[in-house]
Amino acid sequence: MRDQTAAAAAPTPPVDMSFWGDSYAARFEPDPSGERMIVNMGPQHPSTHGVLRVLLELDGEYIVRAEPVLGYIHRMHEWMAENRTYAQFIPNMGRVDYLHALAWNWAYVGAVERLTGMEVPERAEYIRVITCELNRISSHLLWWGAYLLDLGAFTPIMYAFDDRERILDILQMVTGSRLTYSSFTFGGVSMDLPPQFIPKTREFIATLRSRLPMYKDLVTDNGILRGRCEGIGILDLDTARRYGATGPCLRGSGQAYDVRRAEPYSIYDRFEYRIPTESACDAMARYYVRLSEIDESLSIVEQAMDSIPEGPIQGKGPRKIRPPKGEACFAVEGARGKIMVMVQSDGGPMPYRVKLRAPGFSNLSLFAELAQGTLVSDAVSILGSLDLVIPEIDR
Amino acid sequence: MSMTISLADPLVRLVLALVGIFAFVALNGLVLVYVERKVAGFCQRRPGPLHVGPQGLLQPLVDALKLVGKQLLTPAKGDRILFWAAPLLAFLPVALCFLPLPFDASLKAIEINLGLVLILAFSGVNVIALCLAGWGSGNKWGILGAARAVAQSVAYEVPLLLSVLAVAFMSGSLDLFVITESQGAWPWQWYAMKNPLAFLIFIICAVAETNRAPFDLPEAESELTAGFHTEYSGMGFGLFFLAEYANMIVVSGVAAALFLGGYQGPVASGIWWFLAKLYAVLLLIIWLRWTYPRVRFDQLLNLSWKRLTPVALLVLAGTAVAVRLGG
Amino acid sequence: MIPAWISQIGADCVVPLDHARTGQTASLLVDRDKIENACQVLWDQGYHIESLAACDVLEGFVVRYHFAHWTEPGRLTLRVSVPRDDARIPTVSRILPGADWHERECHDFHGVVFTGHPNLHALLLPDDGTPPPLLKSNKARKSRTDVLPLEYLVDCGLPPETQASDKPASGDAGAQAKG
Amino acid sequence: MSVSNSFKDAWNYAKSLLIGLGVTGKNFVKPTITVIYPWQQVDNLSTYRGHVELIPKDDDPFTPRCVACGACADACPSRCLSVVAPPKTPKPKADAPAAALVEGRVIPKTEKAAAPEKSRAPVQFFLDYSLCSLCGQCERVCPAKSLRFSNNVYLIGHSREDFRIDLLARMRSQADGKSAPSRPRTPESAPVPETEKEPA
Repeated sequence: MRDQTAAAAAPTPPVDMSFWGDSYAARFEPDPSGERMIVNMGPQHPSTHGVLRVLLELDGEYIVRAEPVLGYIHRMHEWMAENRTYAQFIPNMGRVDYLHALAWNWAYVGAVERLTGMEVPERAEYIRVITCELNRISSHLLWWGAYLLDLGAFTPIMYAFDDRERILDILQMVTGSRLTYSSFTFGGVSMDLPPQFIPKTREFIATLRSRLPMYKDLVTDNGILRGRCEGIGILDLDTARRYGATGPCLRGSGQAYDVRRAEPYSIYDRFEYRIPTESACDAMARYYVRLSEIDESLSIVEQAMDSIPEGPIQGKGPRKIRPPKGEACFAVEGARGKIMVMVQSDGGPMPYRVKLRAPGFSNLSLFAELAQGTLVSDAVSILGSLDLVIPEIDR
Repeated sequence: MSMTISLADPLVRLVLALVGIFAFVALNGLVLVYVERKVAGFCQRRPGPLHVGPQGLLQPLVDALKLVGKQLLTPAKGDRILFWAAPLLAFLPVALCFLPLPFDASLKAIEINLGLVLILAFSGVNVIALCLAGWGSGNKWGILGAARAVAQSVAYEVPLLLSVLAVAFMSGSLDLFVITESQGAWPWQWYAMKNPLAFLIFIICAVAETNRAPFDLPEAESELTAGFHTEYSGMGFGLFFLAEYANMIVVSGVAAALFLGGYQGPVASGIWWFLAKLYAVLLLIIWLRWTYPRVRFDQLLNLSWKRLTPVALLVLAGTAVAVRLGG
Repeated sequence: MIPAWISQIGADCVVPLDHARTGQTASLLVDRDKIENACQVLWDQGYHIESLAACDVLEGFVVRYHFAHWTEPGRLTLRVSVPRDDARIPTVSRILPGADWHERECHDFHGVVFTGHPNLHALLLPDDGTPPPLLKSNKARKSRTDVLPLEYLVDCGLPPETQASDKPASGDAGAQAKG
Repeated sequence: MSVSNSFKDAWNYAKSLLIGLGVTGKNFVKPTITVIYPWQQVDNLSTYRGHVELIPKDDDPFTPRCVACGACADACPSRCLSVVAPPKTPKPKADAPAAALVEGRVIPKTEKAAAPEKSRAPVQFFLDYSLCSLCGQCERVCPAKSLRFSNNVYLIGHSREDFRIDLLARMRSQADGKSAPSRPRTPESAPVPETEKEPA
């Protein structure tokens, strides 16, 4: 907490902190009859991925009201963008959402390319598609393991990490790092595919395809899991649109909205792939959507590897980027939904304003409405089904 | 005045039995921690504890020392007396449940022909301990955990009793030794084969009674941060841990005695048969833990009241008719 | 390709933008009193709010509402320009609850007050009155014309404001406007 | 709902549970796949990009290609590189005295006094790895292509100063053979459980 004395006149009236811990709890106004219990789920709670705190008002085990409290891992990336040159901000992109870092790299780099009108060579586009889709699979695998861990099963996360390690090894070949990638550059990619990349990736695709039935036997068909996910967190299309939810959460409610199709970018129009959707609107539907997305991404990677051309991986462009005045938005389909970066330039070496639109931000904002009247264990199941990455929400 | 210590004197037998039981429980506590972590490891394709001692054998010992070494904290808001009574209350009664267990024909700790009733009575005490722990730690999550523990235990006592009664009908007595003797040496003579439904219900209720695997709701880490033992650290937590394992051993022992023919085995029946069956049931319970997610709380109660209890009643009625007709 | 119903929003100026260069299909300058009506019209047409980005310029704050549609391609941007000393915009969180958090975040970062907002308290920053971090220093602040896409200026005929309301006309602002 | 399909549901429920047990059972008997560090090493270290290091000249492994221009230090977002250029030598003026004393050798005036070949290699080149985010900007902007990513995975330190790496010293130690220890000494005593290597 910032030092009290140094802060300017506090706009919010001083609140009696002693009893209620802090102002969020105080403003949560407990029910006067005293029947209900105010509980803090988080920020050190095992099942809120990262540091999310949810204020719950419980009547027994049923949630009467829920209010997520954010900001525990807020780093002010947007301010950092304004104080760094365009190229120096790329590493921040890997730290915004470390589960699908390449999508964020792509969004930022794409926005600047769109602003400056830079061309990206063919081979670089193919490398971007391959690595971004592999990164999406690794993000879905980690979501799958963590979701099961929230529901109490300890084994699936180990199987998921076994497969995910193979992806990280493959991505390390072409980016050099495992989690926070910064290998996309303006106008291309920084490293080319090493010779053993494609055989290793084909081998990986074969092993993952052979293991997916095991996931299905162990978890998807499991009766206990069905009980924990079916009929939980019903998100109808109207609510989804009111909150601006995107990604698997939206596709679980029947709307096939995917930025790769709705706002085509790069070379995604050259591949045939299905946008998996379910119509049950509950946590199980979102679960199915993500698992079938793994299949789709595998087929995209295969198609991309079949038709990858030779050629340069870095377009020609000035070493120091000075985009013309104006602003540009670039949207990318991340594992959690639509990632949009808006870059505004005043012609100088540093951006004037950068806006990072995180899918988790909108997806989490509908949690309060979804969790109304459910059990605490259902709230955990709903949070898990939204696939949240808190650093991306807090930015 | 000379104290002649003869084995016939029941008090001496009781004291010796209790000392033996505590040693057995403590030893088994360590062994089970090791077995559970190894089974968990191999289920997840990893080697489990490996570095402490040869193949990780000293790991449970080191864990126990760590637990003993930790500072015993008492939460300010909690109730000090209840907070520290709970672990003791959880661990001590379990020893009494071991007394009537038929380890071997000759190893009779106490002369009691209501062994089954004693075990079921004392296994109910465990829930009071969980309740005290939850309430005593003054932690909101602890209270939620305690409430769940009480509801779960009450819900699963009923089908447990019914399935055990079915066995009592078939053997005509509540004395575990008599029940074991009434089963034959060969597997098809065991009550598990004669009354499989009762065995299935018993196993489900046993797992639920000891708060294990799919039914570990009172200390659900991912929902209630740690349920009733959120505030416990060091030996407080250690005692709960040991009590859970002791309860598992009792329940597996009862399952072995009632349904799997106790110490009777096709070749040379003796204590090793009983221990083998006990560990078989234990391994099953451990195996369940590393496979299934956690059941939701209302599903847990519905399972007991709406499905297990009616089926248990039917099984009981069926057994009664079968015993009556069977003559 | 501006859709026909766009006129219902009553925007001061509607500018088609080249999606390949700016990622937006149209940009509308909307007066702050008409923002609620605009969001209602967009909601009826099936749009959802994507994000809300404010920007600190000489003339005050330019707040951009990005809207996208599930089936219709392209992105619409509503721009609301408010002076710095009277940075108040009516909230749209009743029509679009998704905007609730966006507005709170904008209040955190820029200090723009959204009147009628149910819970306008700090969202990401600590709740002890931390000064808005994204405010530019007087030296770094640029005029609105420096940061808007060129075609936007031409169509909307926005005169470069040489005398910023609260900043003495400094040399570089003038030079920047001509540059 | 009718009794028959409630039985069918119960049966499917139980069957799915049994299949689940089967899966963990099958995995229970399969060999473990973890790499037991430090007795075994993971096999993907060759492609790992550790902290940057200096590339020596082709002909002389003891001097880096770097010309101490400082481009990398400016490009670095977290300012973790500090480069100290050699002191500027005054340009020899045309009307130098008849004989110029160069390294103890007297050059007659007619022979043009060749500017003393002062190597432009940096005197100091430090990398504060505790600040580095491995973004690769320095490697990209270096005009002399003198930086590359090292393979130094096993990097340990007890304090922040341990991560202030002197790249010149590292390059010289690599040059004369005793390369930085990038493989830990494998203790032979510990037993290695039989983990049959899967075709990972």
